[in-house]
Amino acid sequence: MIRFERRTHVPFGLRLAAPIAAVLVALAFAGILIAIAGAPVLEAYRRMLIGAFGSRLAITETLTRTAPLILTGLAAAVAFRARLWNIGAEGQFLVGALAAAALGSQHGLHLPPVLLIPALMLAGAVAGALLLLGPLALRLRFGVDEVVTTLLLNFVALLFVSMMIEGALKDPLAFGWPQSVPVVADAMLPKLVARTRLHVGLLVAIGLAVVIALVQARTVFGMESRAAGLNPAAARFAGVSLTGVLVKVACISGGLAGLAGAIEVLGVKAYVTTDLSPGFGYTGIVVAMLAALNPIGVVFAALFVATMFVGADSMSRALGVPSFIADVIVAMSLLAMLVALSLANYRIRR
Amino acid sequence: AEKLKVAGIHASPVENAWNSRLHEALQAAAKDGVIEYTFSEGVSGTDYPRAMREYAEAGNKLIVGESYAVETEARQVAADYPGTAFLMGSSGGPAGDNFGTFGTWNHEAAYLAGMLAAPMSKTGTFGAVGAIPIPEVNILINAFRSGVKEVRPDAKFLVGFIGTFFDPPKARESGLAQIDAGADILFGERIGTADAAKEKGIKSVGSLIDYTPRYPETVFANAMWYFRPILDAAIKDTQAGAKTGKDYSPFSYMKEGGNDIVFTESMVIKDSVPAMEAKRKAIKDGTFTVPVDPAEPT
Amino acid sequence: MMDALDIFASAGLWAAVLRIATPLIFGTLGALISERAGVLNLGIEGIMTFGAMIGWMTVYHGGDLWLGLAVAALSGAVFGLLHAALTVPLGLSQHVTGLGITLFASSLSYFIFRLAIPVSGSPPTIVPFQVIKIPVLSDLPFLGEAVFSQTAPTYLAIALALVIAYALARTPLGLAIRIVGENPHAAEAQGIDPIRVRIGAVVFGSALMAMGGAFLTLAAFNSFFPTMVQGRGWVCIALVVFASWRPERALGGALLFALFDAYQLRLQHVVGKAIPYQLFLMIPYIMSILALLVMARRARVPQALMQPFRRGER
Amino acid sequence: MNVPVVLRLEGITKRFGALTANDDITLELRQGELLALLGENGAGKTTLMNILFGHYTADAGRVIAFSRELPPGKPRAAIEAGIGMVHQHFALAANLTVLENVIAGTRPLGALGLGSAAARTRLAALSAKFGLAVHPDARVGDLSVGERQRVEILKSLYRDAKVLILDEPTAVLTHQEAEQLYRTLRGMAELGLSIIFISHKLHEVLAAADRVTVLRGGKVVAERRASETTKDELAELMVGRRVARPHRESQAPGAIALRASGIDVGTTLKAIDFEVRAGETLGIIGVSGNGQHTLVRLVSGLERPTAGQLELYGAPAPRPSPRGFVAAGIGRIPEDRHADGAVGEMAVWENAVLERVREPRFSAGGLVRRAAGRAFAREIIERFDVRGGSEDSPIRLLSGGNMQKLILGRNLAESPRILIAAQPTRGLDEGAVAAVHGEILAARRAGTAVLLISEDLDEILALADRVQAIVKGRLSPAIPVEQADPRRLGLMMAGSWEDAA
Ligand SMILES: Nc1ncnc2c1ncn2[C@@H]1O[C@H](COP(=O)(O)OP(=O)(O)OP(=O)(O)O)[C@@H](O)[C@H]1O
Ligand SMILES: Nc1ncnc2c1ncn2[C@@H]1O[C@H](COP(=O)(O)OP(=O)(O)OP(=O)(O)O)[C@@H](O)[C@H]1O
Ligand SMILES: [Mg+2]
Ligand SMILES: [Mg+2]
Repeated sequence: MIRFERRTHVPFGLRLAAPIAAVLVALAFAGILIAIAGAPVLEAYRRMLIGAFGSRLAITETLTRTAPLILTGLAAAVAFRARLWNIGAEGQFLVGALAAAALGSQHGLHLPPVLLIPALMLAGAVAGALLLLGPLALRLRFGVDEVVTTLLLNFVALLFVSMMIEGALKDPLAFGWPQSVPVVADAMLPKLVARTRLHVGLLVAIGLAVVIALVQARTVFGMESRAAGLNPAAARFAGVSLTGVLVKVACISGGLAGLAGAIEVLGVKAYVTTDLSPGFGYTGIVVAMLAALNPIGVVFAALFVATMFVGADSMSRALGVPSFIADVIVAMSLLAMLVALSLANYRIRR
Repeated sequence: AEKLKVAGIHASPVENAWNSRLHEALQAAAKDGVIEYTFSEGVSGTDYPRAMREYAEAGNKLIVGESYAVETEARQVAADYPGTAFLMGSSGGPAGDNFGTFGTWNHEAAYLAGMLAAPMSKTGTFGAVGAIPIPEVNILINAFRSGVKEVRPDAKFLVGFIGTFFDPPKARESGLAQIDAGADILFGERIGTADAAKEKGIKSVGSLIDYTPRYPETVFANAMWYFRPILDAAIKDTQAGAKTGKDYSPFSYMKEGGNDIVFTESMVIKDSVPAMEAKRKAIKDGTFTVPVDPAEPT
Repeated sequence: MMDALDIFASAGLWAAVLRIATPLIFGTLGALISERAGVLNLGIEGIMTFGAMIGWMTVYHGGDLWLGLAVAALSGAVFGLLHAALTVPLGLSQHVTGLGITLFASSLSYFIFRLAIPVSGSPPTIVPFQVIKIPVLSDLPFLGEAVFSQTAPTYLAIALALVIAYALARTPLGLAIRIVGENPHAAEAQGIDPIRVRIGAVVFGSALMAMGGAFLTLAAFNSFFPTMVQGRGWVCIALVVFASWRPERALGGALLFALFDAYQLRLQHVVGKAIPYQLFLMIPYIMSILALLVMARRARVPQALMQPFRRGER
Repeated sequence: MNVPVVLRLEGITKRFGALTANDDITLELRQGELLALLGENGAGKTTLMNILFGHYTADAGRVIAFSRELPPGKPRAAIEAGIGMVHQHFALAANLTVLENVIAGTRPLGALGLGSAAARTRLAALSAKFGLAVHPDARVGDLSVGERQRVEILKSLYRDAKVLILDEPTAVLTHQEAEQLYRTLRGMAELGLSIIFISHKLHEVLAAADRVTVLRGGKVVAERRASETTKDELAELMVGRRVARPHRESQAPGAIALRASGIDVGTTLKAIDFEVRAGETLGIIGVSGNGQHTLVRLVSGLERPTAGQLELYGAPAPRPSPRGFVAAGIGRIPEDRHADGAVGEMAVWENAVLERVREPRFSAGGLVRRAAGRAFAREIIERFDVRGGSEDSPIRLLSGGNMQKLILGRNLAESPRILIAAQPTRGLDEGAVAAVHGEILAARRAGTAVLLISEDLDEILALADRVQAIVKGRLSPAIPVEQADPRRLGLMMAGSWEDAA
C-alpha cells in the first residue's frame, strides 16, 4: 500500500522543480491530443511559441492578456493565503469593470486625465471590494462559508451587469445591443506600444505584485494575516483582530479583482458587455495555485497561462487544431501542478 | 486574377445559423476559385481583435466577421491596418476607408413568410422567439408581423426574448411557453423554436437558413438570408482597390439576391400563394417596400 | 391573453417545470451525495458538459438512448474518480481542484466534439427521448399533462431523489456516508474506510451530474453545443445548500427553481419586459445565500465538508 | 498462570521520518487484566495503540489477538477480532445521534435497513449492565464530555469488544467522573474484559491498574505490578531521571494587581469577585463547563464584562483586548496550546513575537524587525530549555511540553506583573509538569501576581496560596490553601461552600 508522509521541510530544488515538471506533463498530454487531432506535435509546440512570442504583435498580445490575469491571480493568492476562499473574482471583475465604465463615460466624472484614470481604477477596486465584503460579513457575522456565497455572487453579478447594460447603463448608440456606454477617450489607459493593445495596466499589475510580495513578507499585516489564515483562534488570542485582517484582505482581494475589470475596460475595451471576461476571475485561481500563492510567482504564472492561451489560439488557427486545446492545456497544467505541489510536500512510502 | 486572401472570424461556432451563412458563402467563393479562405470560430470578445490583427499581419486582404461585441476595438484595428479591408456584421456604421459593415436584412422574406402563415393559424395567435431585442432581430419579427397583419389584421402576437444568442433548449422552452399561451404558428428567429413546434405538432417558420430539411413536418417556410451578394461586392471593391469603408447592407435586398423566401408548397394554404408571389415580385420591382421597424416588439 | 396568475393554472407550465428541473435534480443529487461524504465537487459544470457531449455523441454514432445515458454516467464517474483521487487520498484543496476539473472537462468536451463532428452548417441532431404518457394517469385532467407526460429520464430523476433520500436516512451505506462527512475519524474508528466511502460518493455523485448534462442533449434538446450547460451546474451547487443537504428538499428546490424559470418565460408574454428577466434568474442564487444564512445558525452543514482526511496523520 | 493471553504485540516498530516512535515493542495482555501504559509525551503510547487498532501500519512487528494475527492497517479487522478503542481525541460525529454513532459500520453496507429497533434495545441493555446511561436519540454534540466518553465506551461494547483500549480517558474528566470511570472499568474487568489505558496521572494508575508498562523513547523500559511500585519510581522510569515537583514557599503578598468586582459576562459569569496580589497565586478550581473558559477569556482580554468592573493595579482596566492586556503587563497561557497558543505552520520565532509584534521593539512603520524577533526567540529557547527545534522551524514540530515551555517563556521573558495560567500542565508528562510548575513558582517569587485556573486539584494544592471554586458561573469566597483538602475542595466544586467552611 502506498502511503504519504508529510515532509518537515521541502527542499528548494523540489519546490522549483514541481511546477516545471507539472507544465511538462501537461504539455506532454496536450501533445497526445494534438496528435489525435492530426497535427504534427513538435510543429504545434513551435507554432505555439511563435504565436505567443514570435512577433511584435504576438508579444504584445500575450502581455495584454497577462495583465488582468496577474491581478485576478493576486486577488486569489492574497485571499487564499489568509484562508479567505474568494471564488468570486469573476463577479468582482465584472462589477469593477461596470463601475469604471459608468463613471468613465461622458455622464460620469469630469476630471483631467491624470486624475480621471486613477479615480476610475479606484472606483473599480472599490466596487470589487464591496462585492467581497458582503460574503465576508456573512462569514464573520453568521459563520456562512464563503466558498459557496462568493461563487453564487458571480452569477448574481453577471446578471446584474446584464441588467444594467440592458437598462440604466445601456449605450443608446449601440443599436439595441446590450452594452454599456463607453468611457471617454481621456479615460483610456495610454498604450505601451503604439498600434497594439498593450497598455500601461501591465505595469500597474506587476507593480502591485511586487508591493504585495513585500507586504506579505515584511509587514506586521502580512504576518498577522498569515497567522489568521493558519490558525484563527491562536491569532485572535495573540491579539490579531480577525475581523480587521479579513476585512483588509477582502478589500485587497476584491479590490484587485475589481481593478482587473476596470483596467480591462480602460485599457482594452472601452465598454462593458457580459462577455468582457473569458473567465479571468476563475483563471486567476488557476494562476494563484500555479504560483503556489506567491505574489511574484503570480506574475510568471499569469504569463504562462497567457502564453498558453495566446500561443495555442494562434497554433490552432495555423494547424487546424480546435482552439479549445488552449483551455485543455491550462486545465491540465493546473491539475498537474496541484499534484506536483502536494507530492513535493509529501514523501511517498511503501 | 490572383486569388484574394480572405479570412473569416466567427465569434460563435460556425454551427450557429448566422455564422453558417457567412461560412458557406465564403466556402462557396473559395470553391469557385475567387478567394483563398481561412477562418477561426468560437473567438471570444477578448480574442477577437487579436485574431483580426493576426490575419491582417498574415497578409489577408479581406477579413470578414462580426464586430458586434467589439465595435470600438474593431475600428481601432482597421485604423491600424489600412492595407486590409474589413467587412463586419455590425450595428454601427462603416469607418475610415477600409472598415465596411453590413446588416442582416432578410425582413422582406420574413414579410412574405408572414403572408403565408396568416391563414394557417386556427387560434389567430402567432409566436416569435428572439435572442435579444436588437434592431436586426426587431426588424425581422416586425416584418413577419406586418406580413401576417396584411392578410389577417386581427392576429395576435406573442414575443419572447431568451436573453442570449445561443441556448437552443431555452429557445425551445420559450416556444413551448408560447404554445401554452395559445400560439399555433411560431416564427423561429432562434434555433430551438422549431423543436417546440415539432413537439406540439404545430407549424413554424425558419429564418436565415433553410430549416425544412431538419424539421420536414414542421417548418413550412424560411426567410432565407444570402451573404454571397455582400461578399461579392466587397471582394470586387477590394480587388479594385476601391474604398471598402461603406455600408454593404443594401446587397441584402431581395432584388440583389440577398434574401428570399423558400417554402414547401404542400404545406401551405394554396390560395395564399398567389398573393404572396405578387408581393414578392413587387418587392423585387421596387414597387413595394417592406416597412423597416427597429422598435422592440411587445 | 392570460393574466400573470393564470399562468399557474396552465398544465404546460407545470410540465415545463418538471422538464427544466430534471437536469438540476440529477446534478443536485450528485453534488449532495458527494458533499454529504465531505467532498465539495465544483467540477459539476464541466462534468455536466462532458456528459451532455458524450451522451449525445454515443447516440449520434448509433447508440441507444439509454446507452448514451449510461456512457455519460460512466464519463462522469471517470471525472469523479479524478476529482476524488486528487482530493481524497491526496487531500488537495477541493474547490480549486473542482474548478480545475470544470475547466478540464468542459474544454476537453468541446475539443472532442470539434474533432469528431467536423464543422457543418447546421448542428447535427439525434432523435431524443420521447414523452412517455403513463397509461391511465396521463388521462387525468391537468395532472395528466402536467406530471404524467414526461420523458423517461424525468421519471428516473424523481425516483432517484426518493431512493437517495431513503438510502441516506435509513441504510447502513447512507449512515456510513453521513458519518464520513461529519467526522471521518469517527467513521474510521467504527471500521468504515472513509477514503473508500468518499471516493465512492464522489464517483457516484459525478455520474449523476453527467446524467443531468446528458438530459440536455438526449431529452431537452437533440444536439450538442458548446456552452450549452449555461451555469446549470452552479445552480445545483446552490441548490444543495438551499436544500440543507437533504435529498427530498433538493427535489423541491430544483422544482422551485425550475418554476421561476418557466414562469419567467411565460410572464414575458403577459407583462412584456416590465420586470427585467435577470431579476428572476437571480432569485435562486439569492435564495440559496439566504438559506445559508438561516442554516448557519443550525449548523446542519456536514461538519467535515472540505476537510481532507489523511490516514495516520494528525 | 492459567489466565489466557488475549492480546500480544510482538516486535512493533514504527518510524515517522527520522524519528522512531515505537522501537521493537513487545507487550502482552491477559484476560480480565487492567494494564496501564505510561510514558512521557511523545514516548509512543498513542502510536502503539493506533497500530494495535489498525489506524497506523507498523514498519515491523505483529499484532496477535486471541491467537490470531491481525492484518495491518485495518481497523475493521481489529473490531471484528474484539478490540475496541476510545481515542485520545474523541472520534464521534457531533451531528449524529448516539444511536447512529454506535451502529455506524455494524451492518454490511449493502443492507437495506439499519435495524434501529433491535439496536436500541441492545444499547439499552448494555447501558444498564455497565452503568453507562445515555439517551440513544440525543445528538452527540449536545452531550457533556463525560457522556461522550460513555458513548465511546458503548460503541466498543456494542461491537462485543473483549479488549478495550482507552487513550488518556481522564485527561478531560473531573475527579469524580474519573473515579466513576475507573469503577466502571474495574467492573468490566471483573466481567472478563481486558483493558489497556493510558494516563499521565500516576495516582490514578496506581489505584486502578493491575500492571504498568512504561515506555520511554519508543521502547519498553519497565514493567511493574501496580501493587509493587510507587509514584516516584514510575516517574523516574518514565523520564529517565529523578523528578520531583518543586515546592511552594510562603511569602508575603504585595499590592493588589488584579481585581474583579461584580463582573457578569452574559449569562455564563455572574457577580464574579476576586483579587490577586503581587507575589501571590490565586487558584480557581472547578468542574469543566462551569464558566472557567469564559473567565480565562475575560482576563485574557478576549471578552468584555457586561456588568461590573475589572481593575488593574488599583485603576479601572482599559477596554479589554489581548494587545492592551499584554501591554499592561499581563502574561497569558491559554487553555489549549494547540488551538489558541500556537500557529503550527509558523516559525517558532513568529509565534514568540506574534502577540507583541506591534511593539516598537519588533516592528517599525508597519515593517517587522525580523532580527529582533529571532533574537527574542533564541533567548526564550535558551532560558527555558525548549528542545526539538530552532527559532526558524515550524512550531508544530515541537512536542506538547516544549511548546508549552515556549508559551510560558514568551510570557515570562517579559517579567509580567500578572500571569494568567489556564490548565498549564494539561496532558503533560511528569517531567514537563515539574518544569512548568518550577517556572510558575519562580515568577511568583519574582513578584508576579498569578491567576491559576486548573481542574487538577494536585496542581492547585501545589501552587496556589488561596483557592476559589467556580460553580455555574459564580465564584466561591477564597480560602487559604492551608485550609484546603480534597474533601473540602470537592464540596466547594459541588457548589456548597457554606457547608465546606
Ligand atoms: N502522524 C505522525 N506523523 C509524524 N510523527 C508522529 C505522528 N504521530 C506521532 N508521531 C511521532 O511519534 C512520537 C510518539 O507520538 P505519540 O503520539 O505516540 O506519543 P504519546 O506517547 O502518545 O504522547 P502523549 O503522551 O503526548 O500523548 C511523537 O513524538 C511524534 O514525534
Ligand atoms: N502530523 C505530524 N507530523 C509530524 N510530526 C508530528 C505530527 N503530529 C505530531 N507530531 C509530532 O509529535 C510530537 C508530539 O506531538 P503530540 O501532538 O503528541 O504532542 P503532545 O506531546 O502529545 O502534546 P499534547 O498532549 O498537547 O497533545 C511533536 O514532536 C510533533 O512534532
Ligand atoms: Mg498520546
Ligand atoms: Mg498528548
